[in-house]
Amino acid sequence: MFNKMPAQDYFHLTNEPLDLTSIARRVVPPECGATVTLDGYVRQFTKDRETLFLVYEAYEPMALKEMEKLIQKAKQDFQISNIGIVHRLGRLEIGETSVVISVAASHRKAAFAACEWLIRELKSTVPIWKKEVYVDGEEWIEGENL
Amino acid sequence: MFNKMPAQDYFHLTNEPLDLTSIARRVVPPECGATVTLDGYVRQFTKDRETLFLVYEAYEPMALKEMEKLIQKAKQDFQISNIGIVHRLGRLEIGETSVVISVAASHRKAAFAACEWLIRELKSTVPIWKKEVYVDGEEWIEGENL
Amino acid sequence: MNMPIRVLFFGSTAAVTSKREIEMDVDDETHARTIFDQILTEYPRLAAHRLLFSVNQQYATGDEIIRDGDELAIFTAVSGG
Amino acid sequence: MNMPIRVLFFGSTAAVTSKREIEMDVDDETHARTIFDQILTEYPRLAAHRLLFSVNQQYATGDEIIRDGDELAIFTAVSGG
Repeated sequence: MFNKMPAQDYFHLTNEPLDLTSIARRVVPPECGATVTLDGYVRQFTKDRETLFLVYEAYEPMALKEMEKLIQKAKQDFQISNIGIVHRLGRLEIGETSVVISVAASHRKAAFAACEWLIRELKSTVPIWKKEVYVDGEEWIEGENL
Repeated sequence: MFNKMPAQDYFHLTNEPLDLTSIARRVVPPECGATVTLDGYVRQFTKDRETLFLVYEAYEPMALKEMEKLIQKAKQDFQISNIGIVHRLGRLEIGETSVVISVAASHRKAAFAACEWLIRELKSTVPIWKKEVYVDGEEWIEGENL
Repeated sequence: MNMPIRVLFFGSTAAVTSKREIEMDVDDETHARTIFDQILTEYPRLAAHRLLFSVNQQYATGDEIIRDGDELAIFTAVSGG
Repeated sequence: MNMPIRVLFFGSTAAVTSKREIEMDVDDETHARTIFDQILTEYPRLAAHRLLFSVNQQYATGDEIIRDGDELAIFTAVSGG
């Protein structure tokens, strides 16, 4: 069922666990038929090296501004209704969700294209960094992981 | 966090409400980094005509066979790890989720492409039908809605 | 030699025929096409719809040879999703 | 005329400088580039990284004229998602 709140764009940084369903549902206006959601999470293995946990850090006010720009640009370039972007910060365990991007649209083709564009742009422009903590050390990752 | 159960493909028909999060999470193996989820739901308006509710009916055993074929074909054609497809049947209220397709992959590009292919194929090959119930009548929809 | 088969209807085709399922006796080694044609003759309003056919839960071409106990179905273009 | 500005570090650049933030007094009407160069001189290990720069929470080209109270930042290529 729809939320009582009107569907709208939103973007958010949080230290709390992310819930896919509630994020995907906040963007749905009554005229839409489909939402495409990208859900990124902590891998256990990166090139055979085992990750114990991750730490995400953001330049928070700038990250929010960049997220807002992405939403504006996506709504200009794709025929979509609403976008939700939430990125988690702080320590994340293996398998936990780090980012959720939901795009609601009347036509699912536009939702797929916009969601794919949004995650690619987020990974290259939004000032958030990931530190991988391994059994034998840790490193801040610089640049997008492929 | 990952479920205790090993991640795997699955496909399912149910009269119960669908939960995006639990469906998206069942397909995630430890080597993956992203899941793309398509979430279809009941529109309130179709071409200005107001829908009161929907009824979905399936030729259940054949629908499950067709869903299984789609999963096999997608795993052959796209570099993805696991797929989950769940379709709801029976009466659905406005805004309720009718179908969820989740695709987990190491590379998100393949997950987007496979998810988009799966929903298109599901809408043209899996024997499930939708009845729209309006204030002033009802009709079985024949063929894919665009 | 006659043998019993079942033909199922769903959605629109169930509404048009007012039936969910019928049993028929057909000759052994009949083509699916013959049986489907016979049903279309019996329920001419079906012809107004975009129909699909299946035999034993697989999409059918009509060339299938029908055997004892086979499950056929006639339904309209699907609209799930 | 001197004026105070802040420069922030995150992730790798905070690790390299062992600082999250520094305050500097700079001449009025200084270009952002001059300030960033000065910090790179002070922390030469930063140069080993793929650096990005911002002024007032916008990506910077270096041509920006820095004014009293501006917030600059130096960080590495982002890795969110």
